[in-house]
Formats: sequence, C-alpha cells, structure tokens
Amino acid sequence: MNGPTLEHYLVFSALLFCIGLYGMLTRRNLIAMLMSVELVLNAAALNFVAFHHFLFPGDSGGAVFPIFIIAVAAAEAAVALAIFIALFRHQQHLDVQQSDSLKG
Amino acid sequence: MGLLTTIILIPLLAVFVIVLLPDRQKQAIKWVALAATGIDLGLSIYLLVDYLHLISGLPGSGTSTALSLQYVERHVWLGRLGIEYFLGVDGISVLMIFLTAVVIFCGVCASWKHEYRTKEFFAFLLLLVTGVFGVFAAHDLFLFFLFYEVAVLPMYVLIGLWGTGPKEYSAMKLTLMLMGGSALIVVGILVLYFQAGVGSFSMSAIAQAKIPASTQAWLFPIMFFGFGTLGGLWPFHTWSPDGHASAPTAVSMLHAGVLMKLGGYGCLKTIYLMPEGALMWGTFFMVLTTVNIFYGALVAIQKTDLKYITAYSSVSHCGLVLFGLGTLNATAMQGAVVQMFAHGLMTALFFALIGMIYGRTHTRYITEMGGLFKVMPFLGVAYMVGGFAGLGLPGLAGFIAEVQVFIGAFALNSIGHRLLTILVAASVVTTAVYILRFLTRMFYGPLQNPEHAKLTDATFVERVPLTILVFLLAFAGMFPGWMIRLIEYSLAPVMANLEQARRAMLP
Amino acid sequence: MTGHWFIDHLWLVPLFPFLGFLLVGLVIRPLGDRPSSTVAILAMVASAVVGWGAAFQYFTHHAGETLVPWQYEWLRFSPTLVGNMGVLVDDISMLLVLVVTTISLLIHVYSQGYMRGDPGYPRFFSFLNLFTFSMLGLVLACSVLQMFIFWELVGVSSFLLIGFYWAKPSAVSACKKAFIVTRFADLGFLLGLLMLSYYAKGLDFTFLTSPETVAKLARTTLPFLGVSALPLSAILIFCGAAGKSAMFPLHIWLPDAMEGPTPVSALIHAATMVVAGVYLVARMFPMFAASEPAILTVMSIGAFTALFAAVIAVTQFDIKRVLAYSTLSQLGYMMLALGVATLDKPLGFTASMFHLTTHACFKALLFLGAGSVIHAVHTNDMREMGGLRRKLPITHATFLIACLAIAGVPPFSGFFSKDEILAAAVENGHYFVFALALGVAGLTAFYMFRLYFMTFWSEPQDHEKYHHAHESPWSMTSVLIVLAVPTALLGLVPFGHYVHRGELEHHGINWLIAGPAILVGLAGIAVAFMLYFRPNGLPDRIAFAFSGIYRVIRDKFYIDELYLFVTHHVIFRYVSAPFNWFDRHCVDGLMDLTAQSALLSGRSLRRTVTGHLQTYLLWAWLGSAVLALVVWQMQAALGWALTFVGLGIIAGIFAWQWVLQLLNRSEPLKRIEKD
Amino acid sequence: MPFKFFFYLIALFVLYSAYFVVTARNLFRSAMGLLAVLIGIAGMYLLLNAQFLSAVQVVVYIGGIVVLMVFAILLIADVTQKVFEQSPRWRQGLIGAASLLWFSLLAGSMLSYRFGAAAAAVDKSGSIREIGRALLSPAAGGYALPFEVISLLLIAALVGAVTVARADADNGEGKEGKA
Repeated sequence: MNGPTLEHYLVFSALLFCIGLYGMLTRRNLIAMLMSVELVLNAAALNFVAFHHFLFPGDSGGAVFPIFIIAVAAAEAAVALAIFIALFRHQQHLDVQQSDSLKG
Repeated sequence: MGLLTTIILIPLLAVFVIVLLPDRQKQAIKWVALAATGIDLGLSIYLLVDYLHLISGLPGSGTSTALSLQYVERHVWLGRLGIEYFLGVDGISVLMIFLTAVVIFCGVCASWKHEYRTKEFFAFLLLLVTGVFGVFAAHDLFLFFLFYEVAVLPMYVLIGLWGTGPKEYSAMKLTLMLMGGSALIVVGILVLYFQAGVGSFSMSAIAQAKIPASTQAWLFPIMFFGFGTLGGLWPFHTWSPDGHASAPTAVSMLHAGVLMKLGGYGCLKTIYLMPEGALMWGTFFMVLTTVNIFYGALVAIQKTDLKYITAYSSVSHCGLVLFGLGTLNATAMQGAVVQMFAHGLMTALFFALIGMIYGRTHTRYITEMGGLFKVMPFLGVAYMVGGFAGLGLPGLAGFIAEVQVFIGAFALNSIGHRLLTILVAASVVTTAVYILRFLTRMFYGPLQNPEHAKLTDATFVERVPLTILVFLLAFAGMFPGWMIRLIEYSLAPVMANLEQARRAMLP
Repeated sequence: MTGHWFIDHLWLVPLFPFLGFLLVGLVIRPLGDRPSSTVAILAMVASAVVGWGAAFQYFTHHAGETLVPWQYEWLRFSPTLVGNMGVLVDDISMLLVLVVTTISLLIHVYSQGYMRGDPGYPRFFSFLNLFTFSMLGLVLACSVLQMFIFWELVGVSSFLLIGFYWAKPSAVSACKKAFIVTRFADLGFLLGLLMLSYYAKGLDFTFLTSPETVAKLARTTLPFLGVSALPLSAILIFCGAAGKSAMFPLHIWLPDAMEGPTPVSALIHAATMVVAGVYLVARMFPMFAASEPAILTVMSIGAFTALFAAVIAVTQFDIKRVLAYSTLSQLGYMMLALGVATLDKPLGFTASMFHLTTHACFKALLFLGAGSVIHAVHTNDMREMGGLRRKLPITHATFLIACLAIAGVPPFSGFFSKDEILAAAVENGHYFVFALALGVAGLTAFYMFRLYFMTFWSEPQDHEKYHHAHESPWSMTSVLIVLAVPTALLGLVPFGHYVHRGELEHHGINWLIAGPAILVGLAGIAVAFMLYFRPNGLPDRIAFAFSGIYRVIRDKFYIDELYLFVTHHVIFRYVSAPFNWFDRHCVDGLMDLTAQSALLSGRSLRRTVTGHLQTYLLWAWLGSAVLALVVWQMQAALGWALTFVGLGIIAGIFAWQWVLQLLNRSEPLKRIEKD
Repeated sequence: MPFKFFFYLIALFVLYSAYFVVTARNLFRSAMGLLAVLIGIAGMYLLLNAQFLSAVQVVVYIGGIVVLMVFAILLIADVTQKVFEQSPRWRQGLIGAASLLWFSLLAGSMLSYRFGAAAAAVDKSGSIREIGRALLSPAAGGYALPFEVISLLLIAALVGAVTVARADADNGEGKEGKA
C-alpha cells in the first residue's frame, strides 16, 4: 500500500490536538475557546476512525464512537452557547480572563 | 416483606408521605409522624415479645461462634461484591430496636409544639430513624455502614437548621467528628472484607473466617475509635456537649438516647469480629473509658447549663457502656448492654424534660431556676426519677447496669483492673453530687424567679412520653430478668469467640 | 415453705406499704388528705398484722432457725453468680420486722395529727409508705445485693423525707448532705459487695455467713496489700453501715437531717433507718467475728462515736439536735456492743439487738414527745421553752418515762439493755471500753435530763409561746401512751432467750456491773437537776469558764466546716474546675485545632482557585502530563524525575502560599464563645 | 500515491485552517476556519473509507454546530468590530512552546510504538448498514444502551439550553424594560 499509513493520521491528529489545546489556553473569548475544543474533539474522533480502519476493521466500535462524539459535541455546544448567551447578557462580555467570580 | 423490613420502611414511607403533604398541614404532618412511630413501636413490642417467646427454653447459644439470628431476610444485592440485603436480629438488636422505637415515639410526642419548618423537620427526623433501625437490623457490614451513614448525616441539618445557640458551629463539629469516626469505620470494614477473603460482608461469615491476629492488632483500635467517637469515647467526646446543647429537643433525645448507642453497638460488633484484637487492646480502652466516666462526672459538676450537664453525664454514662465492653467479661458486657438501654431511656427523658422546661422558663441555666416544684410538680417528679436513674438508684434501670459492670469488671484478675473498677465505682458518688445539685437547685428551695409562678405543669401530650419513659425505667429496673435473658443469649457467641481467641493466644 | 401461713407469706409485709405508696402517690393523692392517710395506715396495719403473725409463728415454732421461705432469681450475673430477691427469716430479721412495722404504724397514726393541714399531707404519707417498704425489704433481705438495693432505697426515701419541706433552703441542703454522705459510705458497701461477689462467689446471706465461706475468705490472700479478703471486705461493708448509722466521721448528716418533719426524725433518724447499719453488721456477724481487725474497727468506731456525740449533745439547745446527737451516741453503743462480741462469747450481739429494740421504742417516744412539744410551742429552741409540764401533761409523763429509760434507771427498758452491753464488754475483757461506756451513760443521763428540765420544768422563758401552748390532739398523745408501755416494760422480756448467737451463759443481772451504771446514771440526773431544774446562772458561768473548749464542742468540733472545705474548695474548685478547663481548652481545643488547621490549609489552598478557567485547564493539562509520563514510562528514570519535579513545583507553590498566608493572617479565625 | 497526495493536501488545508481558528482576531473568521477544518476532517473520513461518518460530520457538525455558533456570534458580538482581546505575547509563546513540546512527546511516542499488523478483514463496517446494526444491537458488543443514553443526553441538553437561555431572557427583558 502506498497510501497514508496509520502513523500519518496519528501525527496529523496529534498536531490538530495540540493546536486545539493552544487555542483553548490562549483564546480569551469563550466562543473561540469552544471552537478550539471542537478541534480537539475532532482530533480524537479521527484517531478512532484511523485505528478502526487500520487495526480493527472487523470491530464496529471505532466507527460508532465518532458518532457519539459528534452527538456529545452537539449537546455540549447547545448548552455551552446557551450559557454563553446568558452570561453575555449578564456581564456584557465573554472574556474568560476577566471572569473570576468563582475565585476562592 | 419481613417484620424487620417493615419496621425499617415505615418511617421511610412516612418521610415520603410527609414530603408530599403541603407545608401548611402541620397537624397532619405531626399525625403522620406519630402514626408511623406508633406503628413501629407496636411492631417492636411485638418483635420483643415474640423474640422472648422464641428463645424461652432455649439454652444460651453455647459455644457456637455464629450469632444465632432470627427474622432473617437475605437477598443478593450487589452479587459480584458479595453485598447482600441481609437483615437479622439477635437479642441485643431486638432490645435496641425497641429502645429506638420508644425514644422516637416519645421524641415525636415531645416535639408536638414544633412550628418552624415542621415538614422538613419531621422528614429528616424520620429519615434518621430509618437509618437507626437499619443499623440495628443489618447483619451485612456494607448494609450496616450504609444505614449508619443515613443515621448520622441528617443530624447536621437537624441541628444546623433547628438548633439554638452556636448551632452551625456545633452541627459542623458534630458532623465532622462523627464523619471522622465513620472514615475509620469504612476503612475497617473494607480491610475486614478483604482480609477475610470469603467474598461476603456478612458479620458471621467474617467472624468465622478468622482475621489474622497481626491485622487485628492494628485494625481493632481503628474501628473501636471509629465507633467510640459516636459512643462518646474520651477524648473524642467533645462533639457531644456542644452538639446536644444546640440540638432541638427531639434531636437531642434521639441522638443521646439512641445514636450514641450505635457507637456502643458497633464496638460490641467490633469485639465480636476481632476477638484477638480485643484481648490485646481491652485494657487500653478500659483506661480511656475510666477517664470518660470519672471526668464526665467531674466536669458535669461545674456546668450550669442543663443541656451541658446532661451531655457530660451522657459522656460519663456512655463511658460505662464502653468500659463494660472493654472488660471482655460476660457479666460486665451484659451490664454494658443494659446500660445502653437504661441510658437511652434516661437521657431521652432528660432531654425531653429540658425541652419542656426551657419552653416554659426560657432559660437552661440552673442558676436562674429554683423552686419549680411548686409550679410544675409533674415535670419535677419525672426529672427526679430520671436523676435517680442516673445516679444508679436500685429499682430503676441504671442500677442493674452499674452493678453488673462493676461485678464483671471486678472479676478481672489483675490489680490494675481492680483499681480501675474501684475508680469507676467511685464515680457513683460524683454522679450523685452533680445530679442532686441540679435537681435541688431547679426544683427545691423558694421560687427563684417570681415570673415562674405563672408557669403551668405538663400538658397531656407532654405527659405521654414522660410516663412511658419513667415507666420503662422503673419496669426494667424492677424486673431485669427478660433483658438479661435477651442479652445473655446473644452475648454467648461473642464470648465463645473471645474464648477461642484467648486459647489461640496462649503459647 | 414452712407450712405456717404468715411466714410463707412474709413477702406481703413489704408489699403492702409498696402498694400503699403507689396507690396514695398516684391515685388517691388528688382525692384529699383523709383518704390518703387512711389508705396508708391501712396498708401499714395489714403489713403489721402479717409481720406480727409471722414473728409469733417464728418464735413459737422455729425459734433459732434460719429460714428462706421464699426467694427468686432476680438478676443473673453469670451462670454461677446470681442475685436473689427473697425473704430471710431468722431471729434478728423477725425482731426488726416487729420493730419497724410497729413503730411505723404508730408514727403513721401520729402523723395524722402532726401533719394536719400541711399542703403536702398526701405526699408525706406516700413517702412514709415508701420508706417503710424499703426498710422492710432491707430487713428481710436474703442476699447482700437485695440488702444493698433496699439500702439505697431507704437512703432515697430518707432524702425525700428530709427534703419534705423543699421550699426551705436549710432542708434542701440537709437532704442533699444526707444523701451524698451516705452515698459516699455506700461506695464502701458496694466495693465490699464486689469483693464478696468475686472472692466468695455468692451473695446470699445464708451462704456468706456459713463457716465454710468465712473460712475460705479468711484463707484467700489478696494479690495486693497481702491481707486476706475477709477483714478487708468486712471493713468495706462496715463503711456502708457506718454511713447509714452515722458513725464518726460520717455522722455529719444526721443532726442536719432533723430538718425533716418530726415524725420522720422519729421513724427514720432514730428508730429504724439509722439502725440499718447495726443490723447489717449483725447480719454479717460471723464474718466480722471471724476477723480481728474488722471487729475491732467496729468496736472502736462505735465507742468513739458514743462518747463524741454525747459530748456534743451536752452543749446543744435545739431540742431535736440534742436528740439527734443522743441517737448518734446510742448507735455508737450498739456498734460497740457488736464490737465486743465474739463467736465464743456472743453476749454483745444479743445486747446490741436488745438495745436496738429498746432504743427504737424510747427514742421514737422522745422524738414524738419532742414533736408534740414543737407542735405546741412552734419552736425547736429549748431556751424558749420551760415549764411546759402543766400545759402538756401527757407528753410530759411519757417523756419522763423515756428519759428514765435512756438514762438507764431500773426498771425501765434502757437499763436492761445498757446493762447487758456493759456486761458484754466486761465479759470479753474490754475494760477500757467498759469504762468509756459507763462515762457515756452518765453523760447521757445528764444531757437527757438537761433537756427534760429545760423543757418541762424551769420557768417559762417565752410567755407568749407558753400561753398558746396546748396539749396535742388525741391521735398524737395516744401514740405516746402506747409507746410508753414498751419503753417502760420491754426490759422485762427475756430477750436473750429469743435472740442470740451461740449459747449465752449470762442470765440475770450482775449487780457489780449494774450498780455503778445506776449510780452514774443517777449522778447525771442529779447534776442536771442542780443546773437546770430552776433557772440560774450556773450553766452559763460554767460555759464561760471553759469558753474555749465549750465553743469547740458547741460547734461540733468543726467537722462540718472541714467537710465543707474539702467538698467546696478542694473538690469543686481545685479538682473539678481544672477538669472543666482541661476539657474545654485542651481536649476540645485539640479538636478545634484540628479543625482550624484544616481551615488554615483551606485558606492557603484557595489561592490556587483563581476563578480563571484557563488556569484550571493548565493544571489539568500538567496533571495529565505527569500521569502520562508515569504511565508510559517512556524512559522510566526520566518519567519519575519529571514527575518528582512536577510534584515538587506544585508542593513549592503550595508551601509559598502557606508562608504568605502565615505572614499576613489578616483576620483571626473566629472561635465561637462556648459555655 | 494519489491517496497520500490527497492526505497531505487535506492535512495542510486542515492545519492551516485550524491555525486560523486559534489565531484569527475576528471571531466570525474563526468560525469560518472551523468550518474549513470540519470539512477537511470529513474528507479524511472519506479517505479512511468511512462515508457515513463523513456525511454525519457534514450534516451535524457543519450544518448544526457551526451554524449554531455563527448564530451565537451574531447574537453576542458586533461582527464588524474586528479586533478581539488577545492573550499577552509571553503567554502565547509559552503555551505555544508547551504545545509543541507536547506534540513532540505525542508524536514521538506514537512513532516509536510498533502497531500490530492490520487484521486482514475487509473494512466494510464503515457502511451505514453495519453502523446501524451495531448501534441498535442490544446483544453484547452492540451499542443500544449508549445509543439510548445519548438520546437522553441530547434531550437533556436541549431542555437545558432552552431553560438557561429563557430563564435569563426573562430577567433580561425585565432589565431591558427597566432600562
């Protein structure tokens, strides 16, 4: 086979994951953070599919799991965005580095 | 559904009913609580009588080391871990279930005037009682611990919400110290489970699996301290004065009357499960509890707040329970169990009375009372009976316990033990001092406060619990045979276990 | 079962008063005064009938035997050690049943008159019944445990009756004192009971006093002190007896106990309860007699108390207190008599029991007479009385008989019993005790007639009181007359014939002993006559001449003050208070410290809770990195090193913040004010 | 060869877009970047022979989530306002370095690990039929229970989202009314 190997996908998803992580830690806007989270989730989902394709094609788990990930991501996005909107109405901004009302 | 499950579930059912009732139906809520506890009282009396009937004619269960349980209900619960819904009672549990039913019934009667957030109060109270019944009925250690927590936790809310004085502090202190104790207990239960290796939490199975002596040597004090904290063991007793002083009447009654007994009961089970450990540590705990007894009485002499006095007398009296258990002598352990029963009735009586008197005089300081006999003779007489029971007057239940503990402890064959016994026996004088001090200060003498001349004596609803408690104190004191029968029968396996251990420890 | 109805049903004797107590106390009390006293008296009549019947049957059919017609297992300590409740019938228990039922019945009748109009009238009768029940249970006790139980019950009924006038502060402190002092003494009894339970392995009197048990106890050497179990347990039990019988130094409660109503003083603190101690020693006589130290303790304490109390009685002016000290002195006499008895020469035993009986009669009579006087003049102080013989003729006559009896003038009862005690002392060679007892007899005659002359002769001191004085109602005087009969005649009963241990050699009166006793008694009376028959300044001059010693005696040798000092200052302030402090500050402080250290660490750890989402994320990332390094173990050493570095950094941050926290503790932790 | 080529093509496209997502100063542009990333990943799924997933990715992610986000952005922020607050430089550098380190760690470990040979079976489980069967099979190895649980979760999320937004909307109205 001269197509991309498993390692290709893994390294790619690792890079995507790290970009997502970087985004999560540097973006100050909550929605932007959420988008970074989506990157991370996609990286993980891709890993599932890749492992499924290359190592365990007989097992349906790898194919089913991304569906769950997408579903969870959808739920998460829905709730998170609802919260963001509520929060925005409340404090007129979405800057995470300014929000510390849960400070101990 | 077995009898025991019924007894446990009725208060729980009442909790649900109460939760569903609207807030404003205070009277209905109280009636539901009273009905539930009344039915439980009836059932527990039936249980007691039936059990006595069951064991009449049977010999003491002899050398068998397995507790001979009755009314067993056994269902697999979490099968893979060997956790079962395993209920079963021996004579001691029957006695304790009876005590619980009596105290909660009286407690509900005593809080008949409760007005603030009545619904939640009775719901929590009954939830707590469910736990207590469960602990006394459970034979599976996991189930036991589960119920134990159910019994201990509502206390925080009950004191924190309906208490008086520094209630948050007291509630927090009480809960934290008791949680500390249960942390030790849960460790102990898990170690027992894994060390026994029989894949079961059943007490008899674990006791028969023989925990290695090296494990018992360190595990026994852990568990004994764990339960002892609830039993008021020195120096982990300090939650008791603050907690009892802040708690509302019914809660104090239940807590001092029944919950502190859970500690003693747990200690007894600890001894049953780890006889070798008990033999190694018995003397150590005797010393600690001697401190308890003597010191509780001495401190009580100094106090002027009725609730503090009663709390310290509880420390002293519960010390006698643990002292009796620590001797590992059959007679003294009998006495310890009788003391659990007697002290339960006695403190319930005390706290009920304190609640009623406080409700009238609005003070708990004996220095601000005096001559109350004139205005509340009924309460005075009930208080006197309670006080006399506390100082071990023959004819009331406390004496039976004391004399058995003393005789049993004196039979230990070493000078140190004898001296401890003498010291403990000497506490009867100190006890007499503080009890007479507050009795005479409150009720005798000229009327201290002219305002008090307008006060009234006990109402009918108040007389009910007082009469029940006084009657039981006197009945148990005059006819102790049935108690002894119950206890003797159920202590035999514990003693057989100890005897085996004693033989195994001989070189 | 003996086949004699009264003996077989002897348990009815205590049962009747108990039922009377419950009935009167719970049911009849609201119905009023008359039904209450009627029921109480009926209960006593029933009890007395059974008691007398049983005593008659015993002395005619079973004299000298020890029977246990009825008993049951009350409390089983262990399969081998059982506490029985039951009825023990022998000469002394029958004797005491006679004394207690009779005197109690008479005093019930007397109280009808004495207590009339008192708001606590029904309560008084229910308490009286309670006391009689307890006392009869004590007397009939078949085991030392039962004895202890009723011993305590007697103590508590005494407490209730002394504190009968509960609104009076002096009564309150008196009842508290009585209870606590006897309780303290009972501790000795309890310890003795524990020793017996362990060393003798039985609690029944028949078992304990059997020669085998006594011998076994004597052979048992204690692991400490090296003495045998017998004397120690006997002395411990004697502690209890000394407390109840108010022997020195536990006597302090008895004079104060006179705060109770006078019938109570007569019944409890003169005739019956205080002799319980004597009875206990008599009951366990074989144990005491077998042990030299024990019996000597009994004798010396008895002798000392007899003298000590007589001396104090001479200086007192409260009529009831004089009688109280006289009671102390006479109780000392009884103890002394028991103390001089031995198994071979047991005359002292009989003498003691004899004196107990006669004393019960004449002392009850004295108290009731005093009650009658107090009823008439409404004061206890003899200095406010005088000349009352014209106002209270019946009281005066009966009182005189009692005084003659206690002074030991023949042929009144006291003479015979006192003579027997003296004879017993001589018989066993205790000449010093004999001399002392003789001296006490003189003192007794003196202070009794001092009381008599000051009250009934002399001149009226307080004329208003004198004029209002009148003879007591019939219910009271009749009792005085009834009691005067045995007081006068009891001495003629051949007592030793009925109550004895072993065989008595001594019969009749030895005039070598009786002669000096009579002389001493008459001398005492004569001195009293000279000083107090007519008012004169002589007593005051004598008191002034010996003012120092007089004051010490009048203030009862300051023993009360000593006790007060020990209890209030030493124990309350220097033992109990530090314990209280220790508990609140050290033990509880330790608990609070634990809690506060948790609070403190929480305070420093809260710095890590910045409230910034991304900080938490960073921590989570770092944590997972550490975990991953450990789990992967890419290069084990590197992994661990990194882990430790990471953990070290975290710990460092915490430590730094802890230090910061300590440096600027801005707000002190709130400690809640406690009791 | 063409597969590899496509892979690299998509990978570069995705990574560039991803970089755009985390750096763009305009939130709306970020969202567009996310859109591109998701499309790229859908392509990757095609390369991996998972057509169904690819379709789901496009429909749910792009059609649902991203659109939702765009709406949120439009609701919240003025899109024309271009500049958003950025983290300080040192923080960006530090985190970027750490991320790179982390990436090297991940990649290193992955490359150093020898994965076993692929099973010889033909990959057909990516087909709709197989997935549907797996999702609804209650037998062991089936995903009926998780499937039902996820449906519950979605409902809960839906209700939760409505509640959160609405409860606050009430307050908001009140506030606006006052204002």
